[in-house]
Amino acid sequence: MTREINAKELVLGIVNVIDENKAWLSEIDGAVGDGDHGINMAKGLSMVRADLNRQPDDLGSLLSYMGMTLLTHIGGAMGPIYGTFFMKMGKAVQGKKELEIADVSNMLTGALEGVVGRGGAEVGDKTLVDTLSAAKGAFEKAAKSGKDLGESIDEMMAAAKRGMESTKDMVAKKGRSSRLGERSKGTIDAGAASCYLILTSMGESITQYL
Amino acid sequence: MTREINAKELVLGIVNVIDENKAWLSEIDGAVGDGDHGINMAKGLSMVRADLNRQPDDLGSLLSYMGMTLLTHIGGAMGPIYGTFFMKMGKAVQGKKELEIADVSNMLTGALEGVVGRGGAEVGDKTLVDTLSAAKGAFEKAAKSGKDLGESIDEMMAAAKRGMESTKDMVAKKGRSSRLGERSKGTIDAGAASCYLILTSMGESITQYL
Amino acid sequence: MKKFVNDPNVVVDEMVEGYVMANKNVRALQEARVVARQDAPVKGKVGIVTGGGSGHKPAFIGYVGKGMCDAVAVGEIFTSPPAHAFYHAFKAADGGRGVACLYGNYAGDVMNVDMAVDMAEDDGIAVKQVIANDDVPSAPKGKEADRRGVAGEILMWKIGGAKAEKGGTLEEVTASAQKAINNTRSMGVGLSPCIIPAVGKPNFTLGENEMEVGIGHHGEPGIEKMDIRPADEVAQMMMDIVLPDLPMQSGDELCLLISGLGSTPLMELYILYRKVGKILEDKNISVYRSYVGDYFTSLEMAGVTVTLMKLDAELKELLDMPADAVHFKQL
Amino acid sequence: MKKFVNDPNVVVDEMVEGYVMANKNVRALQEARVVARQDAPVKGKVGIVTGGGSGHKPAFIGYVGKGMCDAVAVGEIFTSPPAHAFYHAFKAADGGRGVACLYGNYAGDVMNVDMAVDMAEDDGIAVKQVIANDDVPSAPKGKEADRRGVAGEILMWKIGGAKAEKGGTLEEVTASAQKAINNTRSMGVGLSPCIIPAVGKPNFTLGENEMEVGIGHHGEPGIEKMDIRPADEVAQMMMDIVLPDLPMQSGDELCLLISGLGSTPLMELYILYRKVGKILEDKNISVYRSYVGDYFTSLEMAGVTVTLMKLDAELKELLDMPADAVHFKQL
Ligand SMILES: Nc1ncnc2c1ncn2[C@@H]1O[C@H](COP(=O)(O)OP(=O)(O)O)[C@@H](O)[C@H]1O
Ligand SMILES: Nc1ncnc2c1ncn2[C@@H]1O[C@H](COP(=O)(O)OP(=O)(O)O)[C@@H](O)[C@H]1O
Ligand SMILES: [Mg+2]
Ligand SMILES: [Mg+2]
Ligand SMILES: [Mg+2]
Ligand SMILES: [Mg+2]
Repeated sequence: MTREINAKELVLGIVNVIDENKAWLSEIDGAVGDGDHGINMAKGLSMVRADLNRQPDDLGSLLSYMGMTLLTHIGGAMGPIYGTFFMKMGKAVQGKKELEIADVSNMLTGALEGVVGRGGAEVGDKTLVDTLSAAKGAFEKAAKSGKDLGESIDEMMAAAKRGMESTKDMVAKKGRSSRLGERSKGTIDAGAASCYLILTSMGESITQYL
Repeated sequence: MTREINAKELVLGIVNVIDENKAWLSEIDGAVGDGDHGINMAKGLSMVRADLNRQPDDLGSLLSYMGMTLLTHIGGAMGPIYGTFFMKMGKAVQGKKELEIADVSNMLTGALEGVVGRGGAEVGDKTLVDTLSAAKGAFEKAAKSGKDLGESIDEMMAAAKRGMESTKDMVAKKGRSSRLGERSKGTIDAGAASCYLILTSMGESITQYL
Repeated sequence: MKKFVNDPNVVVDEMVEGYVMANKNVRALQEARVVARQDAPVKGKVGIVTGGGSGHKPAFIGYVGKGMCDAVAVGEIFTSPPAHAFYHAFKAADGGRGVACLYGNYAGDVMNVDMAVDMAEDDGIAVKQVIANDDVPSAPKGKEADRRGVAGEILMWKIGGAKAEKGGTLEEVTASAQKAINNTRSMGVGLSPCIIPAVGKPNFTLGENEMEVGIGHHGEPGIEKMDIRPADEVAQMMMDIVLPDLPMQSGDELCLLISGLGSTPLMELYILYRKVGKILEDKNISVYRSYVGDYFTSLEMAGVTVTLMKLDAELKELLDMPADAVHFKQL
Repeated sequence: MKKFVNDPNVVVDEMVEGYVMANKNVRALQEARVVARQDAPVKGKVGIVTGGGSGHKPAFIGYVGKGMCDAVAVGEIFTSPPAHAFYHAFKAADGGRGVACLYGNYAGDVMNVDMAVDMAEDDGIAVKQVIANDDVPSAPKGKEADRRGVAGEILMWKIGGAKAEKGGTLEEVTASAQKAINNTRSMGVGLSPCIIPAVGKPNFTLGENEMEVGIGHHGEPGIEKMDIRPADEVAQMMMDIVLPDLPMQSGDELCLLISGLGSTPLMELYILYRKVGKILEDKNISVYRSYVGDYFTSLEMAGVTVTLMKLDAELKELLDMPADAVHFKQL
């Protein structure tokens, strides 16, 4: 179990890591898509940042607010998908100030189920589901094998990275790049990359409060 | 006075010299205008060539027919201007088989008056009037000073060349290039060039029958 | 990038602002980026809503008006509008008889519309969807449901909008719109890319003499890249792909829509029309009505889409009804 | 050069062929390259004729139709039609009450129209001319008669066409058209050149970041080349030149026409509209009616023209009348 988490810092961590990497995210999206993933995400999250002071302090509400903001403002596929991602995470930790293994597991499970339910992507389709599913699986496996929260989060982050990298050789089945067929191979999927950045930032934030 | 002129050969000479020089004419038009003077002239004259067999043999009718064809088919400023040019020349030699000094003088005068009446250009405006006016002036001066038809035509051709060249340093006052103001300096005017080619070809044709 | 823009990040907002200033018959909503008929919701009429990414002038906002769409959700360039915008478009369009949401088959649009429909239904607004999938090269026969929507969407709005104007119920309006799109096939050929203002550089590349056959409305790659050919051959190639897909037969009547993708001069569209018309004549298929112009574009992309809609008596009647959208008028 | 063409030398013929195939309300004459209303000459109505070089889609042939032009003489790309074509256009348009020839101030057009008028008068057809000279940057104040005609021609046709439709005499029609053009001022800014198919290369060059201020409809150079600026500054600069020339005053009403030159997306036109509208609002000048789109272009040139027509009661009434040309419809 963590100490009480500073939820606004956790959210700002996500906003910042996407902002710092927006050029890269757009660049890899540009290789097979329309080159706006970094712009889209950064734009939506900058609205989160702008309004953060007026929001409540608790993690559940903040994550839901983040989801709603993305859903309301960024459009595209990312609005519904990351909107659902954060709303489901928020729902999983409603009212929580400290996190236990079960909470983090519920967050990842909720996000994954939400994203799959919304967009219909499966593992192997070259989307952020590849990152998220790997992360969730590794976290649960570590926890089940008796590792503590910190260790399980480390495993989760490592798996998120592998999940992201696995998309490099995949043929896209969802989203714009799926129109490319075989030509979509050779670049990491942009959504898988942003998901890796987000999960890593969250993981690092949480372990700070262990 | 010439022998009887083969009018179709004279006309074909004009058609050919323009066709051979159409790239150059378009190129100099392109420097200050829209780069189509060679195309326009060659297109109109190719119609003259195509229909030439069905035309009467005499010079007056053929020149009028040439003018009518340009007027009917090439449009732009050149249709009315060269249309008038050839129609007036034709009118000046109606019914003539052999040419005397007065006939050539009438042709040049008719053409010049017609073109000036139609387009309002004056000497110095950087148009074909600079070529035509110089040619007409030189011809008349030579004839008045007692030179024979051949000599007068030679003077006319030399003056046509000087008239054409004089346009190089002029600022255009008529036609598209007049929009350029000072920027129109530095290139020979395309219409002045085609007029030089036409007058030279006609002059050479006529002197063949001396 | 040479464009008439101020801040590349707000081009869509500024466009909408200019659009509603220029056209007194339409208004922008406060709640979300939506353009609606000034008189929407029209009481007792089924509302017609569409929406999509921007950059497709005059689609989508140009089709707001009597006989066409009541409200349009406006996305960023080439990006689906958020669910929020579709939701407010539904609210603006609902005159009490429900809303037909007629839009194109893009993952983002589908997800956002789905979410918006849920929100609207919570408010008691009935919404039915028809999803255009007229772009033949985007998926093979048998996988029609995967195909994108392109210029055929305009004909779907025309038919659905006319049916609503005639007093059709929500079921009737969506049935007519669905029939329209079922009877419609399109394909595009691209000659040059376009520049998204916020990106500032071309969104794909083509060789000096190359064309992209089957290109999508955002520059999505098509069936193949090949050397540019004379217009008649391009027309023939497009018809060889589009005609058998429907299929069309001798004696059929159709609506033919040839749209430029942005920078292709109207002259070239008519040169293509000439050949398409001859191909149809040879097959004894008659063009009942045609539209030629920049109806659905991709910023300044050079290229064309050809769209055929096979007609029956109902579609002809609806097609012939007047329309008074800003960029689609028919007397 | 990537274009949908067959033989670059016959693009205009093929365009006209496609155009009359696509649009059943118009026909091409046999005698000369002229497009006319199917029902021309309209008995008892003054005929409206225009004409000019091709490449200005939808001008000129797109404006043939009820309430606009009866017949149009069609020239080669950027080249005046021959006198012969104007003459046959006059014959096709004359319904017994004479013909108003409303066209733009280009030397070739003026000469060809003059000759055609002589020919028509020999046939007993009365023709009166009105020559549009709305392009402010093409000649200084005081030399208005030297100015070119640009997009303002459309408003002249609209007004003249409506007056003819209302039953005006030849004198009345040309007086209204003349008033329209006297009250109209335009100017253009170009961002990129265009390619005449038969030439195959751009017709002028501009630096990477340059725009041509005051550009003509064939790429004629304007007042100066300068670095591209934000849309709002471009709009301000254009208004600073156009507004004082008329001049317009507080309380005036006007018609505002913003036309793209070919490849400029509609989005950018509305971004410009936004600023132009604000400038006018600030001066308490109201926009009675506006048109935004590709109304008068130069093949695929990127750029814009802004046109203002100061209105009075008569012009408003005529402007509001319906029109049913192929590319200009108003309900
Ligand atoms: N159906 C889907 N399910 C999950 N993720 C998806 C789906 N479709 C697309 N994505 C993700 O969206 C990313 C692209 O996002 P972005 O570029 O912001 O949107 P767009 O494709 O609309 O431009 C892809 O890299 C992919 O990871
Ligand atoms: N008013 C005029 N009088 C005499 N010649 C003229 C006049 N206007 C233009 N010209 C001639 O026309 C030539 C250009 O012809 P061309 O390129 O065929 O026509 P356009 O300018 O319509 O493209 C100029 O070089 C000039 O000599
Ligand atoms: Mg993207
Ligand atoms: Mg020229
Ligand atoms: Mg996108
Ligand atoms: Mg020319």
